[in-house]
Amino acid sequence: MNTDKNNIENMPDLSVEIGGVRLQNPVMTASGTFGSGMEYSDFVDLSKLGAVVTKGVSAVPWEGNPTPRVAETPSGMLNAIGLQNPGVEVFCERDLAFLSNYRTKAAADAVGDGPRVIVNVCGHTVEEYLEVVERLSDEPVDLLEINVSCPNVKAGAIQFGQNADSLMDVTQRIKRIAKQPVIMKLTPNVTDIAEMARAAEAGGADAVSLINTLLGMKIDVERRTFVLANRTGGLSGPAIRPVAVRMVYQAAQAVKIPVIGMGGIGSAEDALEFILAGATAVAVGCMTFHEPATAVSVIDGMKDYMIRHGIERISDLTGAVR
Amino acid sequence: MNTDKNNIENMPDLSVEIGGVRLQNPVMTASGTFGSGMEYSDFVDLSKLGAVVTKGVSAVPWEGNPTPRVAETPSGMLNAIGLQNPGVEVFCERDLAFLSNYRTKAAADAVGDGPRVIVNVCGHTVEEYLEVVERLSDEPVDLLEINVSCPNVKAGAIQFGQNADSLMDVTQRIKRIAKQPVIMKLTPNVTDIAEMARAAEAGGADAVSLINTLLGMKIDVERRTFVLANRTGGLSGPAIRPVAVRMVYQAAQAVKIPVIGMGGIGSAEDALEFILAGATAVAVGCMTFHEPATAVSVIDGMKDYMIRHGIERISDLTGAVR
Amino acid sequence: MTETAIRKQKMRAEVLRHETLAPGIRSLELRVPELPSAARPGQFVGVYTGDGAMLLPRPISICDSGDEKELRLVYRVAGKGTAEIAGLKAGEETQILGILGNGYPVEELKNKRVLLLGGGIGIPPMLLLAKQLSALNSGEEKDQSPVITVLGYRDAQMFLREEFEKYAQVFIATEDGSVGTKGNVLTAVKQEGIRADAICACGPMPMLRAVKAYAAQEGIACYISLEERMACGVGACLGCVAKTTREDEHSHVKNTRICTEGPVFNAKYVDI
Amino acid sequence: MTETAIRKQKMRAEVLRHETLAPGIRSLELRVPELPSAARPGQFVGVYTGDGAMLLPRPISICDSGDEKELRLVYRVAGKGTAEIAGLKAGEETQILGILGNGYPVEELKNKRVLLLGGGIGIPPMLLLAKQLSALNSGEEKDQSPVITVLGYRDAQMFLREEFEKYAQVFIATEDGSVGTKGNVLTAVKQEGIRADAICACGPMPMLRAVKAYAAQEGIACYISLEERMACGVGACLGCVAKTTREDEHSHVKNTRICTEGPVFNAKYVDI
Ligand SMILES: Cc1cc2nc3c(=O)[nH]c(=O)nc-3n(C[C@H](O)[C@H](O)[C@H](O)COP(=O)(O)OP(=O)(O)OC[C@H]3O[C@@H](n4cnc5c(N)ncnc54)[C@H](O)[C@@H]3O)c2cc1C
Ligand SMILES: Cc1cc2nc3c(=O)[nH]c(=O)nc-3n(C[C@H](O)[C@H](O)[C@H](O)COP(=O)(O)OP(=O)(O)OC[C@H]3O[C@@H](n4cnc5c(N)ncnc54)[C@H](O)[C@@H]3O)c2cc1C
Ligand SMILES: Cc1cc2nc3c(=O)[nH]c(=O)nc-3n(C[C@H](O)[C@H](O)[C@H](O)COP(=O)(O)O)c2cc1C
Ligand SMILES: Cc1cc2nc3c(=O)[nH]c(=O)nc-3n(C[C@H](O)[C@H](O)[C@H](O)COP(=O)(O)O)c2cc1C
Ligand code: FES
Ligand code: FES
Repeated sequence: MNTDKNNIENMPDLSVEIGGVRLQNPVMTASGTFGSGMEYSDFVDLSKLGAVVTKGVSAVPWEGNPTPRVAETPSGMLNAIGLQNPGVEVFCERDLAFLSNYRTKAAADAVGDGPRVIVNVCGHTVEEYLEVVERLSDEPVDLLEINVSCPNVKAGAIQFGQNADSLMDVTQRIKRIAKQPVIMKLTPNVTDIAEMARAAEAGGADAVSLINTLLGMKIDVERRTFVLANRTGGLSGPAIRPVAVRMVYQAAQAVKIPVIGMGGIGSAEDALEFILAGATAVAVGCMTFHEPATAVSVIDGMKDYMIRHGIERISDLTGAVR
Repeated sequence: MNTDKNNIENMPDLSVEIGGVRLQNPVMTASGTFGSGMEYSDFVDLSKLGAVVTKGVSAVPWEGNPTPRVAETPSGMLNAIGLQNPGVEVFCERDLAFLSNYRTKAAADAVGDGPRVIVNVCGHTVEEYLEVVERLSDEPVDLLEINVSCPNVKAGAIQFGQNADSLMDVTQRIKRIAKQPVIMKLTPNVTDIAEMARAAEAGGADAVSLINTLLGMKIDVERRTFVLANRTGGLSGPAIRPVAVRMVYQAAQAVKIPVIGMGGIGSAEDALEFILAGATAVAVGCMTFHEPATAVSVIDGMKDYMIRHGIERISDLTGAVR
Repeated sequence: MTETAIRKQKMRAEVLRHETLAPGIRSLELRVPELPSAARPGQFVGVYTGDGAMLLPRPISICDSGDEKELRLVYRVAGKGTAEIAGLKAGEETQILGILGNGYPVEELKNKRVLLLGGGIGIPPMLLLAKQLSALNSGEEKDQSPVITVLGYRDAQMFLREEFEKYAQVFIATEDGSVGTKGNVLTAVKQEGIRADAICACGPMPMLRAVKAYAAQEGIACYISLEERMACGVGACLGCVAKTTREDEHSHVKNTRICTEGPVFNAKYVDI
Repeated sequence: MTETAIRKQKMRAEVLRHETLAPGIRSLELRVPELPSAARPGQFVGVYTGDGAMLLPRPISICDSGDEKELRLVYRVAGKGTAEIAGLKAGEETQILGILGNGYPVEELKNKRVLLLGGGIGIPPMLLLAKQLSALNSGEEKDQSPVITVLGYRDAQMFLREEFEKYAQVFIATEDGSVGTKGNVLTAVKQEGIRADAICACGPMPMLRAVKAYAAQEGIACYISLEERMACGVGACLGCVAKTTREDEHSHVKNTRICTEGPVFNAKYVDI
């Protein structure tokens, strides 16, 4: 018992596997809240993360929405960035190059796997998604996350994620050409999340991630206007965590592929809620804005929890509450 | 101009009309958060309210769910009461009798209309709803609110509210026998709230109210259990306000009947968000637990706002932001 | 309806003293200018945190109540809310809701030989009860029927013990045996051969179940204070029910509201 | 990657002084033990509220920066967050994120005749700029090219005025004409016939638009500080963009991040 405990203390096993890719720990950054890692590399040691998930990338540069694009709400925030991004070409040259350094370095220093690189992909049409997926084929990318759930882009996008048939279809078409394993990112703005998770699985997805933001709105009563130029925006943060945990639980009950959970994670305790509900990995989103070191402290706190509770492998906790 | 302003200061008109019933102001209590008014009559003067909406009432007594039934979440709470209630007979004898006093007294004192009485109705089957609606026909009840959206009762209930066809059907059948105007209370746990609002309108509803709670879950990571005995519960409070405002906006755009808005209202400013988004009236829910006088201070703050902005009728603000 | 009907409210309370009694156990003394009535033992207040993300009041029993609208609460730092409350400093203000709940039937217990059992953080409400019972019992009965208290702690980190000794005969039980009887309050009762006409108890659920069974077996009256997650604290939300052995007046099902019909119940009417 | 790469963090800051300068205008002096670098004028910090319901830092410009890791912020109580911050007392702690943004190009402005225009709550960042420019300009140039400041207030409720007089020649404009020129800062510039080689401005958008147009017309360099709702404050969320007149390096669309590429921009490159 004592030796066991010592082993755990030396190194509880935080690694997890998604679509055949091993992550050194289950903690990622949520797409759109961490840039491509560069901005926060002044604040945190990226090499500690399980994975960096990039901001959504499209085939050509996207302008995004007019400002104001963000608004604070009780224990949360709204955003309507509109997927501004410089397009996949610039992304590969600049952002992927930056992220690859961490992998190369981690390998060279033999300090572990380093952070996996997950690219979040967006598009207005299936063809646009396919273009990006194809372009990324031979890039140093470990996993693809397909954003069929952004509530802030008028044409397409979220509609794929709100209908089971089209979700299955887009998943199939992407899987057909993707070189990397594919994570489908689901929207919570649906009646039945389990149905959507099953559709993604049926389409061949290697994993699902959820939740993207809940569609919300804020009105400035003094000026009598919408606070966001886009009128509606996506709600994220601790405010939505109970909804996210519930959906992760429902999705995990519905499918066999791994579930990546997110929505308001700000501490190891929050992250463990998702894992116990059925998530294999988790992502930290807008709480990084509240505390840039959130993802790292989630990892540290998880380690402490495992030691305290005598848990050897984090994967033993996945879905442990049912 | 000056005289205008004075008029407004003397009495900005807060009255609104729903299903032909005039409310002295647009502020109600949300079902299930105010008992039948009795409990909070020690804290606030009920006669100031636009309406008291009672806890859901069923044909026979309901036990509700096991405890724990409530949990706090960031800027919100989960509940899984499970519609415990003493049944419509006891309700009529005790709770309606209590509430009627306020109407009688208001009439006698000629101090205004007093609070309207809105009874929230629940059932497992359409027949159970109909039984309650029928029983209330000749009781001192101004409006009926039909809860087809409670997420905490296993059988029936929410399923009516998550499918447009059955929502229209149940609305029609209730309308056929109801003596009082009918408000259909909608669930936010749907892909398209506008579709649901239209279904209620098509079924003949006199108004819709929204939102009921968002389905959520909380896990106790130390004990590795669900916090609520029912596993899932309904999320309410300021956390969900941005979702509620958005849905009220979408519903109001979709139908011509009045919309009653609720979800996290804690101040006049919050309430005005809903009105500007398209609500004719609003309800204060769990923020009453935070401050029992919330509903009254919402009314007072609304009056101040109208005076400050030179607004004569509150109904002029309904849907003013578009 | 006129304003005169309003008898309860969310109230400002000024912090007079705030100190640590034992590790994680804090004593908070408040002056509440608008206190609506005198506190009965077993009643509680809802304490609000200053944090906007935490909406619900924390139910905390009244441990003592002095003159001049003063209340004392003794609480354990259990989670985020009590941790926030623990940061209050003397001179600062907080807000409370109350006074809530029913309390122990002090009048009925007058001149009876009453045994008070407090386990862990169930100890604080027993102090006001011991004080009032002791004040109530007149000269002779006081000696013949002293208030007897058994306090159960985990270990030697005790709190409030000396204060009980002012009003009651005090026995101690500790889980680790470091002070008094090794075991729980009932172990002490049995070991010391304590006899009583009535029991008043507050503590963790396993203790309350054992106390209920013991009282039933001895055939004596038993009043226990129950705990449950609360939202409103005033009987409106039906969040805090306990199962009863008979249909109660309010619910017409076998559920009773701990915040309103309780938190103190005659043990024989609750199904715990 | 090693820990040495970490150059920024959310930092503890101790409140040294906190006072009211004018109605609704507060001056907050902080000691920041871990301050990563000296502050440049125009840079800002994110100030966190103590309230768990408010997640985002409030961007506030650095008004002054002393030795020993001290920062001074002057802010208007505008909403819930600043109201919460306004309650901080000397001796208490708060948290800030920073130092953020680029700041005014002080080196480029050395020995130029620089006109500083501050409107309303745009005045505070001009103070550190006036101070640094004044310190930078050497003997002779100092007299020939004084730092000229025009401060625009709503009415006679002025703030920071005396402090500017230590470093700059100061003109005042008030909307109601109660002090100095009646009108805005540009009315004063024109009325006083002030001429300069460069303008640095901060204030409300209509003022900045007018200043940009004026500088273009006069053919002089113009640096303005922009404001936008921010979430991250560090360039990661793309919440705070301004339209640019050309595609910028980072976005590859005509959007630039105010928190990172700004908040200070050469007026000719932003489309306001
Ligand atoms: C009638 C009554 C009297 C009480 N008297 C005392 C007392 O005198 N001293 C004392 O230390 N404690 C007392 N408690 C328990 C006390 O209410 C909880 O320890 C406290 O609410 C924990 O709050 P938290 O925010 O620190 O914990 P968290 O776990 O962060 O709280 C989350 C939510 O759960 C609720 N909660 C958590 N634990 C409990 C619990 N045991 N009972 C009820 N609600 C809980 C909180 O109120 C809050 O709404 C009493 C409880 C009740 C019902
Ligand atoms: C680079 C920069 C520098 C600034 N410097 C100063 C300064 O030195 N002194 C000063 O008084 N004010 C300054 N402001 C404005 C200040 O940030 C806002 O007044 C403040 O955020 C309002 O917060 P609140 O919580 O009181 O208002 P609320 O309206 O309750 O805030 C809600 C949300 O909106 C944001 N917000 C509201 N108004 C603004 C605004 N005008 N600009 C940006 N975000 C806003 C808040 O940060 C918060 O996230 C600056 C803004 C920026 C962008
Ligand atoms: C500012 C912002 C930008 C986002 N951009 C994207 C995006 O580009 N692609 C995507 O799939 N999700 C995006 N999201 C959603 C997040 O990845 C995440 O799913 C959501 O915010 C919930 O997590 P959180 O509550 O921890 O923030 C964005 C969220 C925020 C707050
Ligand atoms: C404790 C509790 C009990 C509730 N019971 C009912 C109910 O019986 N019938 C119903 O239609 N809605 C019920 N609701 C939902 C509320 O009426 C309201 O729609 C929801 O809480 C959103 O408003 P809020 O955020 O202001 O609380 C209940 C909510 C709470 C918190
Ligand atoms: S806490 Fe609401 S009824 Fe007891
Ligand atoms: S605030 Fe996030 S990019 Fe500027």
